[in-house]
Amino acid sequence: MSLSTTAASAIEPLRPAAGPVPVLTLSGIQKSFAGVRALVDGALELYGGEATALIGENGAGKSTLVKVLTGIHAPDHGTITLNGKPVTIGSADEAQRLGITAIHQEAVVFDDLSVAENIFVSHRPRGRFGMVDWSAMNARAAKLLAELEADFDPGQPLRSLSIAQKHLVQIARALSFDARVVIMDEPTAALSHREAEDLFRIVDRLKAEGRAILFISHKFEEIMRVADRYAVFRDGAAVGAGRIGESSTDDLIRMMVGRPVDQIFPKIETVPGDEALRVEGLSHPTEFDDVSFHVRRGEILGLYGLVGAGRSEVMKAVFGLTEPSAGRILVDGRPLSIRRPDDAIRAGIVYVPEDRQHQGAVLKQSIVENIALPSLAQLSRRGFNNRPRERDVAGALAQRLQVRMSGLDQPVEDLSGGNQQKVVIAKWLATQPRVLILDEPTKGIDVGSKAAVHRFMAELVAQGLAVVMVSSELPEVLGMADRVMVMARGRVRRTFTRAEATPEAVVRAATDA
Amino acid sequence: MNAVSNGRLGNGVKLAGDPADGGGRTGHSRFAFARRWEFILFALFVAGFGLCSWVSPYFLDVWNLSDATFNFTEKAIVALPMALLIIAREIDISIAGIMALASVAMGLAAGAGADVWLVVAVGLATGLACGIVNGTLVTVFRVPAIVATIGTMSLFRGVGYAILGDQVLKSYPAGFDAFGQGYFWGPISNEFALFLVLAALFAVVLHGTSVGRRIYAIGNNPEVARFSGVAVDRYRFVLFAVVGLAAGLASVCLTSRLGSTRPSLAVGWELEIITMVVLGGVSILGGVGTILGVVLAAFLMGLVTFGLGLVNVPGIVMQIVVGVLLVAVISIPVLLRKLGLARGGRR
Amino acid sequence: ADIRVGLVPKSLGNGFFDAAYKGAQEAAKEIGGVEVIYTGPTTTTAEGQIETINALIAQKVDAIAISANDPDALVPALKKAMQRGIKVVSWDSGVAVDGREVHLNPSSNELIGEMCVQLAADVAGSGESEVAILSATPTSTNQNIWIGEMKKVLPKFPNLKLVATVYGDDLADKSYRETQALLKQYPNLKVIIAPTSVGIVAAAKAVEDAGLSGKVLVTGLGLPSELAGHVMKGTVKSFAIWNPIDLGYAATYLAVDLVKGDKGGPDAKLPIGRLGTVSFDKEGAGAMAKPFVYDKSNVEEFAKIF
Amino acid sequence: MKTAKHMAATRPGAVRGWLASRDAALAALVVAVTVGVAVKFPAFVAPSNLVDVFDDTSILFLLALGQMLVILTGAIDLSVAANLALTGVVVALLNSAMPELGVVPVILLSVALGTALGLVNALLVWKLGLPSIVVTLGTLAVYRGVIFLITGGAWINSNQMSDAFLDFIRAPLLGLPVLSWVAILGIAAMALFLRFTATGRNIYVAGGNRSAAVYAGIDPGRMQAIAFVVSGAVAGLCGYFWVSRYAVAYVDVAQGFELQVIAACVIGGVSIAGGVGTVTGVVLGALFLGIVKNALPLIGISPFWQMAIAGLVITVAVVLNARGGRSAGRRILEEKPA
Ligand SMILES: Nc1ncnc2c1ncn2[C@@H]1O[C@H](COP(=O)(O)OP(=O)(O)OP(=O)(O)O)[C@@H](O)[C@H]1O
Ligand SMILES: Nc1ncnc2c1ncn2[C@@H]1O[C@H](COP(=O)(O)OP(=O)(O)OP(=O)(O)O)[C@@H](O)[C@H]1O
Ligand SMILES: [Mg+2]
Ligand SMILES: [Mg+2]
Repeated sequence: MSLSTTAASAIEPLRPAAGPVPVLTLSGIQKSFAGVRALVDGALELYGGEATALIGENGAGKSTLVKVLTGIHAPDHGTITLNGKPVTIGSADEAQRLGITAIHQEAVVFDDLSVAENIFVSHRPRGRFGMVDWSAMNARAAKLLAELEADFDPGQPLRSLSIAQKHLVQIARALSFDARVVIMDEPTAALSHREAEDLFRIVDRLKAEGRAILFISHKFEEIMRVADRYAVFRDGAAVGAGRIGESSTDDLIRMMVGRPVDQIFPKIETVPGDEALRVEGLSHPTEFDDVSFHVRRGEILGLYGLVGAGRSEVMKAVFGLTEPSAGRILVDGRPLSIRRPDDAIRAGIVYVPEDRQHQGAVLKQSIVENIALPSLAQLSRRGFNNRPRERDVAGALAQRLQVRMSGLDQPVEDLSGGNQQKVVIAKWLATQPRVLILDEPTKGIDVGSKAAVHRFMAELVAQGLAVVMVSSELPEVLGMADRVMVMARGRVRRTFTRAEATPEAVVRAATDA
Repeated sequence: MNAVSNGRLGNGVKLAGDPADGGGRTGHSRFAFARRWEFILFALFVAGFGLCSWVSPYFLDVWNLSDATFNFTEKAIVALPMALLIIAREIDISIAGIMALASVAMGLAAGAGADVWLVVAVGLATGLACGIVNGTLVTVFRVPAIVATIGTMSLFRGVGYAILGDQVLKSYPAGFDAFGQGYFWGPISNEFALFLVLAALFAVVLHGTSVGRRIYAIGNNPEVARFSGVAVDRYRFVLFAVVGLAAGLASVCLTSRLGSTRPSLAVGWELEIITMVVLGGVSILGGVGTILGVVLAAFLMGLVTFGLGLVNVPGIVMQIVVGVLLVAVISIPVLLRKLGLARGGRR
Repeated sequence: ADIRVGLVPKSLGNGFFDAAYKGAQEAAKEIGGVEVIYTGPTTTTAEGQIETINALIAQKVDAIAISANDPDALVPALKKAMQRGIKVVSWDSGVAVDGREVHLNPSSNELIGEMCVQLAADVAGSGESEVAILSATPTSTNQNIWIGEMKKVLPKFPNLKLVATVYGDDLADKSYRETQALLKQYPNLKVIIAPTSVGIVAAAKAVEDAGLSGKVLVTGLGLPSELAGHVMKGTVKSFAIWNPIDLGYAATYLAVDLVKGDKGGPDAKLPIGRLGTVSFDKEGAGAMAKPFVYDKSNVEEFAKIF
Repeated sequence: MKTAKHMAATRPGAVRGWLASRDAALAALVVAVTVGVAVKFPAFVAPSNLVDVFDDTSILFLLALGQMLVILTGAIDLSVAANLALTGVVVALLNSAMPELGVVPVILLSVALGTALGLVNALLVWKLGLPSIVVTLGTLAVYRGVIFLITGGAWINSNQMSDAFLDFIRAPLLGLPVLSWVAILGIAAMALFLRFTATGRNIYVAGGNRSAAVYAGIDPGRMQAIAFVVSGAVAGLCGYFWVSRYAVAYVDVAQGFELQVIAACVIGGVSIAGGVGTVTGVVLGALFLGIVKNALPLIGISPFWQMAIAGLVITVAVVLNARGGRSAGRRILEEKPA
């Protein structure tokens, strides 16, 4: 395998002469979508018994490569070699038969089927006369779930699970194959710390069984924890590969971005102003109980908790998406009745949801249409569209947030996950809010963009915006928040000042029963 | 290709309005496709028009063409709001039932001595009320639109039958016939003029206002629209009400044109109206479509009906033509794409 | 040149109207210089007929002879035709006075009503007998008039007791189901009168399927070709119908009479070729002949014709 | 069946779960309507009458099951009634031309022709990726038109049909007409197919989440195609049944019946969005419609009121159904101690 960039060969370490033979080799992979060149020169080697981390900015082509490997997309050019033999992977089915399985970045689940059937959807156990053997399926599913320490039943419909639990089901599905190559595209994005640890242990076991793992993540702690090798993509091309121990995080980031990036959280010290939002005794029959908090101008309130703690539900109630059974909401000290999101938006409260595909962006519409949607009332002239103004506003925000796109008219669908997230943030900033609620704002965002989002957040706060940031990422919460509120099982456990908020204390508050 | 990669390799940021990205141009592929659709319809219309004038000596006659507009105008009046409703990912198949009930209500009002405007008001109010029933079923009781309106379709017409039985209502006040039989200017009938005005109105609302933008957003993804502060249920409700109102209006025109009311009025029109909307390029999956397309489809269907009628081909053969058109028009772009550049491989 | 007559049936494909078209062609040939355009909707709707009428107006035909799906709804369209100089005749199922010059009834309504009841009385025998009527759609003009006439005549037959009137909408399945319901609801039912060609067949079928052939008798108006089998099985003993060929013949004749300058309107008398003349009443309606009764003795012969 | 028993054993809540399900609610509704009618007209619940009602609903059962497959894959087939009519007219013509042929070729031809017509939909939806509602709206018009072209609108009446052609579906077998047995077989076969075959399960998968199905190596278009072909085959078979039962074939046979078929599915709880629905539900939905249709004339409801009542009943049923379908979902809070 040869890598095209000179920078890459400089970094690539010398391999021992009698080194291991790769199980899977990709070279010269090209893939374009209607003029968008997602992969220009994709190359990769995976080794049995080792995990290779694939890193790159949002839109670098990582997920596209995964889709090529799993038969979802046919490459325009390039060769794939499996165990020394060239192969073509024509369909998802074929990939599975070749022993390649993946946990995709998008949720690939069936809400109305049972957990067990979700796991075995493409290879149900068969009994007599080729009939589906339900009891074998449930039994095997129960065993897989037990390994993942999942506390739900194989017979349960998937609909009744939380997003994190659904993700565990997808992991169980990938493990249910006796696969030689296991691909994980940002598998921990929806997982709590503890669940992520379980996953890492599983990766270790898979490695011990001699399987080849491809691990995609934007979190370097994880990469350092699980990976043996790395491969770096930039702009659709492989720009470097090697063994993990031989490069520092900074080296990797430089390869990814082409420049050094500050990973420090750009916390700007501000003097908080007046109280912007106060929530008192907010309750819901099934989701949360007696939640009270406030946030001031120029302040970031971090909201930490394990996935499923009910943080999003509280925020949805504040934003008028669900109806609370009790409690009140005050904006600028005045009680306000918020029945629908437009009430909240008018009061200056906006909510960036965590599920950008289903709640954040209209995927089929263009970037500018998405950004303009919540602020049409301000951007239009008496209800009539004002397209130039929409373009100005959207263009400025897209630039500010470094959205990587081919133009403002590109459908959001065609953007990489991280860039979609930036469009969602942009659309809410376009409304010029006073209180910004961010739910997992940097989930699935690369280091470079993450820093950009954080810096932008800090600037906005310095200008007097009040921010509530829901996050399951501890460093992000501790780095950015002025105060940290911790929720567990639908109730507020404790609120820390910045000084009190040590990692141990916060995690203890989130986990104690 | 170089421009794109260079643009990316630079600090990785693509600027809006960068000359290389075509950001200044208005369209992307979706709109280009829609434009092509309307073009296909227009070309078909011109071809059909030419063919008819060549085949039948009676075709190119102003009054004949004027008469021909009556065959589709009332359906087209309902097709306009129906297009908005379908773009918003909903559907109403009770429209013909609404028309029947509205006509019955007007007949009763007329029988009780109401004057022209009161009769019209009763017709519109009945249509609106039926639309509100549908809207309520969909937004309050959360019944999927197609399901809810399958039920109300029989309900509305059934109420008409229940009230009217085997009676006929025909004592309409003098002057009521103007709606369906009168002329606005020369050979332009009142109802055709009304349709043109409504078409312009709906085109402006859908394509020129925030309301239209929100309708498209709802159709593309109702959940995201709701999360973006669009009062989704309110929009849906109002759209159902407007469709009901338009059905009431169409019923005024049709009742006036027939001069009498029976509960069997407009049987089977729901499928014709939906066909018209879909033929006009409105995606049944929501989020895509234009008023121009619907208007062209209405003209095209009117042309086919009239042209075939002129050579005494029975209506059912025209059904075949419309059925083939429907499938052909939506497959042409797909086939072109398959034959031409094999874009994006399989997705 | 030619006189062009548009002959419009209630719907295309109905054997009855196809037979009428045969008669119309016969008249056209006999008169000479006449072209018959046979066209209409495929479902029995007024809207469909209006489209047909508009197409005929556009073609500037000389006359329209129509069997109406709705007596009132067609009036505006036919008025427009008359304004453009087209002569309008309705036949079989009429149009309101304003919408046509003359109307040709196949027979007189009184005679038909009486005939239906008479047929029922013939098969019912002497004892007390329950009778039900299976009609077409509740809005069908001629059906309702005939039912009215039947009710007028019924008191003359004290042994007949009318227990129900149901509507099969001229749909085979609905008529079938309505008959089934009748049989269950009225176990003592003796006769079903179906003055509709769709209904009588469906009723006979339902009676046979219920194993009541011969016990419950079906009669009314129907086509020999459709009923021959049921007559042979004994479900239908006798039924009546006018001759649709004659009807189409006469309607075409009338239309041509009008085009040639004869005046229609009240108290006119117009020639209808081999059938003689029709006299019209104050409303401009005239009757062709009285219905003809078919039974075992003649049905097979006529079944070959229509 | 061993597996079924095992499942019930491992899930003690299964029975209670079913009792809370929409199928159970619908079953209760069906029983309630039946009882309501019986109060007014006791003979309605006489076994012979119930057999009649079932037999009369048989065609609806079969068509609704075929339609269910299509709806499960996230598509819809509006052309079923037109397919039924075209096939029915063709086999009636065949029978009148060659009465000596017997029933077997008629059945084979009806299934073959129905399958072919279903295949047209299938290919358009699968290979060209066109929306099914549009495709079938188109083929619905075309199929009806074709009947007119081949018959010139003429009717084929019972006297033109052979006795074998007419009697087959009526022949009693263990107290039920053959037609009813076919419906029962169809119901059982569909239940087994959907529960125990890979294709049956993949039908749910394809409709449940289209893109996820692709990721799982299942071609949703192919599943839709299979569903359309099955729906077409069923419609074809029902074409024969229909013309035989009503002993007449013409252009407007079963006009508008597609909406009743869809109504049976949605009353039965099949989600129009795809991926959700049970055979039990569909059977109950069809039965519900069949009972209402048969009962209204019996209890002496004025013919003018029948349509309104049927409409009201359907509307109420779908509203109740929509309410029943709202799942409780997960809950975060532990139950509060009282
Ligand atoms: N289906 C598609 N159609 C058009 N463009 C696409 C499509 N899928 C991906 N792209 C484009 O290809 C490029 C690579 O996307 P990809 O999803 O592979 O990025 P990624 O490396 O996984 O990013 P992230 O870290 O954000 O998930 C992006 O520019 C994206 O816009
Ligand atoms: N099974 C599910 N399917 C779809 N969406 C779900 C499901 N479960 C939860 N959600 C939604 O996804 C979001 C994330 O759910 P999650 O389990 O993380 O709980 P949460 O209430 O958001 O808690 P937190 O934000 O503290 O993690 C919530 O908005 C929730 O409404
Ligand atoms: Mg990705
Ligand atoms: Mg959350």
